[in-house]
Order: sequence, then C-alpha cells, then structure tokens
Amino acid sequence: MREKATTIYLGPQHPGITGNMMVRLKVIGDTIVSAQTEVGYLHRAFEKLQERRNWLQGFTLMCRFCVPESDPMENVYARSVEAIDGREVPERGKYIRVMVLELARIATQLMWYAGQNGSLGLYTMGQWSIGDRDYILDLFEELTGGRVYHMYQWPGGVRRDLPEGFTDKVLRTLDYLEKRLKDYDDLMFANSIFQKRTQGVGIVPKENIIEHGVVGPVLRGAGIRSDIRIDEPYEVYDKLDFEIPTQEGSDIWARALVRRAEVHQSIRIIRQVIDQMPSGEYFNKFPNPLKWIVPAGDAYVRVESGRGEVGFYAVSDGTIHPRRMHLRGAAYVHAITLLESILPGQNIADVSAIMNSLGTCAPEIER
Amino acid sequence: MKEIKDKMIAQIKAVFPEAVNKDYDGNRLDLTVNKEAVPSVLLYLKDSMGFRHLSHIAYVDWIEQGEFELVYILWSPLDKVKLYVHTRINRENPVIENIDMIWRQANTYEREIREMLGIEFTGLVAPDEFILEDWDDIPPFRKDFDTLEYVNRTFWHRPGREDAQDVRSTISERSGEEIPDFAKKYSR
Amino acid sequence: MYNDKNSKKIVETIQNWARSHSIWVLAYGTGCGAIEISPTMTSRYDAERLGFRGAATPRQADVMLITGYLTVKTVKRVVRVYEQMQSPKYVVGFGSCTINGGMYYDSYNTINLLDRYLPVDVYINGCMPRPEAVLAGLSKLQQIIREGNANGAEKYLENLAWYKENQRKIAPNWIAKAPDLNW
Amino acid sequence: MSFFDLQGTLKPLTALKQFGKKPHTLKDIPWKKREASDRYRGLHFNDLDECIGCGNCSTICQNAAIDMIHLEGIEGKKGDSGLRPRVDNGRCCWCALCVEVCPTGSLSLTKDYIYVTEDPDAFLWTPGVDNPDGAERKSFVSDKDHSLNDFNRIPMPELEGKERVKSFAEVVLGYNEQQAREEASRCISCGICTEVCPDHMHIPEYINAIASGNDKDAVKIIYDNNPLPEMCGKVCTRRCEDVCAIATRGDSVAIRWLKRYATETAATADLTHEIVNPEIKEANGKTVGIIGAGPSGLTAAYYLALRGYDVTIYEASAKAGGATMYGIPKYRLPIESLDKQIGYIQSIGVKINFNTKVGKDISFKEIYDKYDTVFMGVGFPDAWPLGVDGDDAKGSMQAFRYLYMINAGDKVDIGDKVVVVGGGNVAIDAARVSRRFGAEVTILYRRRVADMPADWEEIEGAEDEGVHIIPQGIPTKIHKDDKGHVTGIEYLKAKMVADDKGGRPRPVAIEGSETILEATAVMAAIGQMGDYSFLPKEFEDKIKIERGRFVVNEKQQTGDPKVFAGGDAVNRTADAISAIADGFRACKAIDEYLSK
Repeated sequence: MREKATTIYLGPQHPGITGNMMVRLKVIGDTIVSAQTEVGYLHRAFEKLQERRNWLQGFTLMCRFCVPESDPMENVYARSVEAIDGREVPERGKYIRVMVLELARIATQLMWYAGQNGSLGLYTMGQWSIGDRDYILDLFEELTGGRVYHMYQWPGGVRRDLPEGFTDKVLRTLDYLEKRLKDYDDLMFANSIFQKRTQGVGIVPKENIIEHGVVGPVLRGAGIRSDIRIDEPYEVYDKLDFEIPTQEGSDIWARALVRRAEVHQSIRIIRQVIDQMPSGEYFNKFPNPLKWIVPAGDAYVRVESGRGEVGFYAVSDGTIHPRRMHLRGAAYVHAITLLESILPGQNIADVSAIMNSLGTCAPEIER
Repeated sequence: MKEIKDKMIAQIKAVFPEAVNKDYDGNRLDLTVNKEAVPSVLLYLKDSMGFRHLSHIAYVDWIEQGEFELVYILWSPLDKVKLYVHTRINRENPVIENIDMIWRQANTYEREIREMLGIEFTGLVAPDEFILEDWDDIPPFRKDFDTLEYVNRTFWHRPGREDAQDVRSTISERSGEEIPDFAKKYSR
Repeated sequence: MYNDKNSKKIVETIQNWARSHSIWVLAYGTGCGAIEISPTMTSRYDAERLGFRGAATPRQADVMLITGYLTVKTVKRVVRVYEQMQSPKYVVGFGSCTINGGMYYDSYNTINLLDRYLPVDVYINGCMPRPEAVLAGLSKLQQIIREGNANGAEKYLENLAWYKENQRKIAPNWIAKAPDLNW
Repeated sequence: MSFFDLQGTLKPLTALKQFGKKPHTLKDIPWKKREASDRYRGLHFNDLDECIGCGNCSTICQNAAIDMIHLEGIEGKKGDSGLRPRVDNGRCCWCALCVEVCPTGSLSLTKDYIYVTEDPDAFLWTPGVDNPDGAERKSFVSDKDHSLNDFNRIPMPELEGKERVKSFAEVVLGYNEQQAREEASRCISCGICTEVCPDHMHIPEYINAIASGNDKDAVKIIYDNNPLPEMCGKVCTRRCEDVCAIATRGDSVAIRWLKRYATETAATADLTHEIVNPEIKEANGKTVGIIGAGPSGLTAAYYLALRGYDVTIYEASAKAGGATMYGIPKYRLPIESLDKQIGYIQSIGVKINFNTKVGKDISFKEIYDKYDTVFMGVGFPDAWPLGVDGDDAKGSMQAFRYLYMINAGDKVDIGDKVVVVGGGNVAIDAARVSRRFGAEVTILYRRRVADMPADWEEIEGAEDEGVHIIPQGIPTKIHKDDKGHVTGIEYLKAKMVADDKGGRPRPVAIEGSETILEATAVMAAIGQMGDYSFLPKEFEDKIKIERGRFVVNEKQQTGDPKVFAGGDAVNRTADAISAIADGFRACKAIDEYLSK
C-alpha cells in the first residue's frame, strides 16, 4: 500500500527557523518527499530605496540587509562605491576594516553556535554563546557607537578612529573567548548527541556544488578550499597569515567544524591586525554628500562573510543618486534552490538544523 | 593577469565573433553579447573556459534607452578572473532564454527578475509568486514605479508634522526674494 | 458573592499582578529587532528572571513582540497569529519602524503605522532598541498590566470593523477569504 | 560509533563546572540605567544657541525624520533662519549623518537610549528642548576633524606680489572648471546667505547649478536679478560670505569667485545674450529716463527694458559703469569685462547718451518733462578733502579723484613717495595703483589694522605688493615747499580708548608724538559726497535731501512720485550690490507705478 504524502507548513511563525521564511514540506511519515520554500516576509526593497537616496545615505541601509552579520554588507557598499569613484582608503582604514570584519565573523559564528544547537535542543549553548557574543557587541558599541547596526565602514575608510585603549580591550576579549571556545568544544563537539544528529545529515552532494553556486563554509565543508579572502584578496588580507580550514564530510558536522576553525582563524587574524596596525589617517574624505557625483560606471565587489560570498553590484549614471544597487547574499543561493534539493529524504526534525548550517538569513534573501 | 585576459578574449572571440569586450584594470573583464547568445555563451564559458561559478545576475532598468540590462557575473576559480557578461533586452517585449539548467541557482534570480522587472524567461519552471504576494501594480523595480507615491496611496504617515517649514522658503519669504521657476530645480 | 463590585476589583488586581509576572512571549521575530531578543532572553540580560519566557505557539503566548517593520505579507500572518492568541494578550511595538515607518517609510512593501492594524500597548523606541531598552519597555508593560490599562485586546474587539477595514486595504484578497475573527 | 560513547557522554557534563559561579547577568537592569559607550548614538541633542537653522540635518536625513520648525523664543535674524530641527523618532535610525553634516557642530547624539511610551504620537523629539540637560550627556559629536563639511576653501590662484606691481593685469586669475566644481560642491544650499545679500541673489541655486556642471543655467539664474554679475563676481563686498553656514567653523564658500567663474564662461556680450536668452516683452510705449549709468541706473534700465519700456540713460562720462568704471582699479576689474556686460545691456535695447551731463548739457527739467518717470542713480562724484593745514598744496589730492583720472587714462604726477590717508577700499586701491606707478606707498590710518573697513583680502594684497601701513596715526598738517608742492605729512600717534557708550574704541592722539613722513603726494581717502547742483530749486524742495542723500521710501520713490532714486546717493552701504538692489527694486516700483 502506498502511503499518502502530507503537506506541512514550516514557518513563517516557527521558533526553530532563522528569520521569517516558510518551507512547504511534503512528508510521508516523517521523511520529506519534496520541499518548496516561500520567502518574502522581510522584503523591504532596499535596493529600490537606495535609488532614491544619495551615495552617502544609501550606506545606512546596508547593515540592515542581514541583521546578524551587518559589517560585510557595509564593506561591499563602501568598496563598490570606491571602485566606481576611484577612491583610495588609507592603510590604517583598511586594517580597521579587517578587524571589524573579523570581529563580525566571530559574532556571527557565535550566533550560529546558538542557532545550530537551539535547533537540536541544546539550549545551554545558546545561553553561553549569545552571552559571550555580547562582549563583542560591547566592543562594537565602543568603536562604532552602535551595538548591532554599526554604520561604520563608509566609502573612503571608516567613520572614526579606534578609541584609546581599544586594542587592549579587544585582546582581552579574545583571550576570554579562546578560553570559552574550549568549553564550547566540550559541550558541543564532544557531545555524542550533537555528533549523531549532525553526522551524515544534510549532505550537500559534491557533484551538485557547482550547479548550485555553493559558497562559504558549505563549500569548504565539502572539501574545496575556496575563500574570497585568498582568491581575490581585498583590504589587507594579502598581508595576513591565516589558514582556510576545510572538511570532507559535506554534512552539518563538517560545516560545524569549518565554522569552529574559522573562529580560531579570525582570532589569529585580529591579533595580527593589532600587531601590524599602522598609524596615520583612517579616512579619505569624500565631497559634500549632498553634491557628491560619482562618475558613470559599474562595479561588483565581493567579500567573504561568515556565511559565504556576499557580493554587491553598484551602477552609477553620473548623478548624485545611484542608478542601481544589487546585493548578492550567501543565503540567496543556499536557502532556496540548494535547500529544496537536499531536503528530500531528510527528517522533519532536521530541517531547521539544516537551514541553520546552510547559513540561512531570511532578510538577506529577499532584501 | 593581462596575458590571461588577452588569451581569454581571443578564445571567446574565436567562438563568438559578435561579442564585444571591454577591459578594466585588475581581474575584471567585460563582455557584451546579444540576448539570443546568452545561454550558449554562458555554457561555453562554464564548460570550456573554467568560469564555473555564477556569482550574480544583476539587473538594471535603463528606462531612457528603453532597455533592461542583465549582467551575469562569473568567476573563474582557477584563473581568478571576474567576468561580467552584459546583455540588453528591449523593454517593450522583455523575453530572454532561461539558464537554470546551466546553474540551478539562476532559477532563484530569474524568479526575482520576473517579479521585480517583468522579464519573461522562456522555459522557467517555478511558482508564479516569489517575494511579493497579490501584487497588482507595475513590477516595482522598474524605474517608472514611484515607491513613495505608492506608499502615500497605500499606507499612512503619522500626522502631527504639518508645522514643518522649509528653510529656503522661510528665508526667501522674509527677505522678499522671488526665486524664478527655472531655478527651483536647483534648490535643495 | 463574587459578583459584587469590590470583590471583582480585588480579584482583578490579583489577576493583573499575577499576569504581569508571568508573561510568555511569542517567539516570532518579525523584523530586525529579533536580533536583540536573543541577548535579552539569554544569560547576559536574562529576561526570564523578570517573568518573561518564550512560548512556541500563539495559543500559549501572552504578548506578541512586533520587532520592527512589517511587510505586507507578514502583516497578514501577524494578524492571524494575533487573533489566534488567547486573551489577555498584549502587543509591544519595537523600533521606529512600528511608529512611523522608520527607515522604510518609503518602501512599497512595509507598513508605516502599526497601530492602524493592531492595537499596540507599548512602544519601544530605537533602531534597534538595545536589550536594556527592551527590558525597560517590558517592565513598562508589566506596570500597565498591573494598573489594568493594558486593554489593547478589548480595543481591538471594540473597533474591529475599523481594524479590519485597514487590514483589508493592504490585503484585499487575503482578509476577504479569511474568517472574521479567531481562527 | 559504539552504542555507548563514554567520552561523548561525559565531556558535556564538564559544563557543570560553571555551577555556583557568579553569573555575568546584568542584574541591575531594568531598574538602573546602564551607561552607554562614549560614542553611543542615542537620542539627539541640539545646542539651540549655536544652531543657525541651516536645515542641513533635515536634508541629509534619508528617513525624512527631521523637520525644521519655529520654536517659541527663537527669532530669525541675519545668519539664522530662526528654525530649529525636530526629530521624528518614529523615523530616525540613529545613523548620525545629521550630526556629521552639521556645519556649526550644534547637533549631537547623547548616551540616552531609553524612550518607552504607550502613545505613538509622542515620538516627536525636539533636541535641546526636550532634553535641556543633554549637553552633559553628549556622546556622538562631530568636531571639525570628523565633520563631513569641507571647511577649507579651494585657494584662488593669484599673481605673485612682485609680478603684480609691474602692470595693471588682473591679480585674481579665477577658478578653472574643476576648481569651481569642487568649490561649489562645498555649499550646503541652505540659503541663509541670500538674506544678507542686498539684492537677494539666488545663491544656492546657481552654486548648485555650477556643482552639477550646468554653467549655463547658473548664468541664467544669476542674471535673473543682477545684470552686472561679472563685476560683482570680481569686486563685490560679499556680505553673503560672512554669514555662510560653513563659515561658522571654517572658510566660507567662495560665493563671489563662483559667480565670477560662471559669468566668465559667457565670454562675450553675444554669448551672454545667447545663454541668458532674455524674454523681452513687447514695447508698451512708456518711457523712462535714467540719470547716471552706474550700477543702479544700468540695473533699472536693463530690467525695465526687459519689461517693454523705452529706456534712455544720460551719462556724464565717456563710459558707462559709474563708480565701478572709474572708482575701481583695472587690476581688480578689467575694462573689457565691464564693456562686455554693458554691451550686453545695450544689446537688449537700452540707449545710453554718453558725455551728457545733466544740468549742463541737458537740464533736469527737460528730462523730467520728456519721460514718464525718472530714475536718478547719480552716485557720489566728489570726495571729502583731508581738512588739515596745507591741504591746498600741489600733490595733495583726493584718492577718489586720483582713481578717476587714472581710470580715464589721464596722467597724474605723484612723485615717488605717496601717503594715503584712510583705511577703506578706496585707500587701498589708491595705494596699490600708486605702487604700480613705481612709488613707495604708505597708508596712514587712525585706528588699528583690524579696524580697517577694507576687505582683508585687499589689505593682504596691498601688503604683498609692498605697501606700508601705519596704523593709529592721525594726520595734522601737510608740509609744502616754496613752490607749494607737498614735501611731507605730519601726524600724531594715537592710542585706542574704549568708548564709554559701548561703541568701538576711539583713537585719541598722544600729545607730543608728532612724526613727519616724507611725501611727494598725499591722498585723502576718507569718504565721498554727492553733487546735487543739477537739481533745480523747485525740485529740491519736493525731492528731499537729508545728510547728503536723497530721501526715498521702501520703493525707492522720492518725494516726487514720478522720480525714483538709488545707489550711493540713497543708501548708506555704498557698495555696488546695494546699488544694483536699489535699481532692481526701483524697476519693480516703476513698473507698478506706470502700470496703474
């Protein structure tokens, strides 16, 4: 007797799912037969709004693209405008940007620790990592004036110089985090429940990787050493020494290990940045923002965010307003076609864990 | 880098003589092709030239020229070259070939472009709606769609701010200055 | 004996006091503000010590946090979720976006004034409000519950026609298909 | 994987080591406020006294959150629009761009971040009024280093001091296109400057046109109410720049140089005509007679001609331009530039009768009878003498007369040592002209250099060219030789005494400090005066003259309703732009008067 498939709507109001998106699942028993995503719950039309704003005003919208990870977005905006306008960033500005980007990467991964474990029922991890992430937010607050939305990197450099004694605080926080990461390992990676729930679950088939445009930790979790920081070095990444961790399993477990290693690498990068931080200017001033005309042209720049490649395409037609701005998010390719293709055959209980490990960020998908 | 790019251009031109290229500094390479040639160009680039990663499909509305522009941005992981493939589509009858059999993720982009710009992709299989629900206006990312006007029509702004004054007109009223109409477009 | 005015009042006072100390928050992050909910709920700020904790389903929840902008598509779901919630129920509006549109005032897909669609009991200003501000807002909510002034749900029922008209304006097809109240 | 993974079961239990440790929970919250960081972007604060209401915050705000509103107790004045920002916190995103572009630095963000209420209408926030104590809690501020305003002016290219004295070539070279665009883009378009401009030129509009690369539109906007803009672009007293919003913390926008740049792009009279493309109304048959082709007369003539009037100007000298032609040295205002502008005014149908002195070649009565209205822009043709002993010596002259003669092409013998008495622009001009004839020049001024009414740029220019300035010197006597020729000037040193009435300090001569300066020529530049001998007695009664000036109403109308007047002979500011404003006002009044 053939069993009848049942349709289950997962989301948009569902505590396990990151952001507001819905997955329509056809299940037999608790095995998924097919999946169809539905997004659009967070569409704010940023890019349309940016067409109405001038070249400076648009930057304030950038950090809202993906709320847990705002800095890569600011970075691509700044760099795309710099590329069209032919604007240089002072060396110190670049170093500060790298520091911010790496701190943001740690914060994102800490958020991910909480989400990944929350989706598997390990809530203690969330209490820890979100609490520890707050110390990084404290650093951000001191540096940029905002906890979540930093609005710090803008075309030409960064907005303010490092406050006095800031680097010491960063180092202290990093020391503390390193200590905590050991606790995380004990609680999470050594945990046999976590291992059993993640190993062999949510496998992204290696032969599908190119077809689906997979990027970031998902790609590295499939054993491919690809990272924009080394492929197309931006800011000062070519002067820094760090490793690109990869894993072979291509399942949630492999991606978790990649992310875990990335936090360690980020800490290593920040230490180097602080060592090498040059003195001098941190910002090359742009003209009066109300009359700032960017010459006609277009540019696509990319940055490696905690969830993978984030790109930004900006077009100017030689006026004070951008012609077009278009963001490419990591989640945009992962959370729709890739998710739909790997869900069949999985269990319902694993859906939110899979979504988490693919780096789903709903506000970034629909923008 | 320069030699690699020159070699690439020569190779592309040998197969697609009508493609127009434009060179930039660094690892950027631009290519403009007819919309009919897009699938074959992309397939060739992917299979024979190492542009294995489709990074982005951007869309621009050039309303003054009556055209939409699609920009396929490809990345070659081996040669580290970023290739922009531009193509233009007439605004009157916007149809182009679907490419989601080359890269599956293009499906998402095409769904978005279909909804936001109104371009039809022949052969695209996907649900009708993507982001918007029950949308009954012109596609919102077209340049002739005025979002603020739509907001004023559909939503509310909180009352209580009507006493706002314009600095320029406050001063000109006080001093008796008459700003001619042709100058007003330069007022802020 | 329980029906005379005074004892009713006493019962109500006790009820309100109890309600104000056990507020279950519907875990439905509708916008950017959801990002600050997790620090608020976890160890650093620990809202649970004040009586707030997450509830997974609308039926069990007391308060709904509208954490920021609402897109037209979400408004429909939010209205539905709100109507599923059991009284007493409260709504807290987070951030500028719920007050007057915030950054997205000119976006065709986000509503500007939340109070036109749902009764809001407390607004927390900020973009986004920090956890400290969130806690301040939630204690304000506790305070008005204790005072018996958090009557948004009653207001919603009284002015149902008006709310429905506004909702219908942005979602003509959707609301028409749906039953009027309480799904 | 075995059935029972010992390590995997026990390791997570190490979390229990946290048990009993002090939690890092911030327990005081929400009962106590936690102090935000020193850069926190919280609620706005505005220093209401420092704010000038330029509205730049309101313009940059991408959320349309900031309104400019009238506040009780704050009145508009020159250099202050009288409006103050009010933030709609239901829109604000605390990006602080408003702070970064505030030219005065009055706006800032504070450490306060809690704003909770039940009333959605209560989120309008007037910074500085709603938090009067916010100054102590300022966190995100924009000092001069961080401001996005460009406080440094693009330097104007000039000839070197040594080069300048060799000829009458123009000293200021003018911006090139890129410099002009850059300088124009410093402007924040608030328009506060337009109020102090006597002529209320449309300054933000034409600067914006230059910044966006539309020079032709800029020229058209400039010609809307000023027919001699290139002259203004070179020599205007530019009070607009004093109140520039950017000047509160930096160099003002070079409004004058930008006007000069724009008008110079229209290089000839024909080209000007083509760009401005004036709309000339059909002739209405009414006539206006104008006495004096100075700035006010030319302005009235130009705009009356545009309105279809038949305009005739009577000018005593051989060239038009009045004081701008004869009073300003050619290194500041070349003759070709003035000719171009007057050529353009003539090209739209204004008739000028040169070498026709009213009262001598034609009587005032004749003009009065011939035309429907009369406008008098007669200016101050005479100068005050020094009024000390030996004033009548040969070589003792008035600087204004000297400039007139030089500009008219006459030769004047000044010898090799010149002393100019006075501290205004005429004194500096005479001094710098004398330098160009090879003389050693000394300026003698009663007060301190800082008190000089001349433009600081002119004073600096004079010093660069080697002019010596003696401040605090009061001339008492001119020495002459047997032939009656000047040999020197005697003066007393002065000290500055504070004025009891609160005015500016007065110079008081120090007894016994007589000093003699050797001189071959002494020039008095202590003021000009009018010459109204052309007015017949019968008119003098009707057209009242008080303290050497015509009395007019706010429409430039004199006691005789048919007679209007403007320029130096009317206003006290005695500069070209006021004269132009008078002419423009008179034009409107005449139009109104004749249309009745």
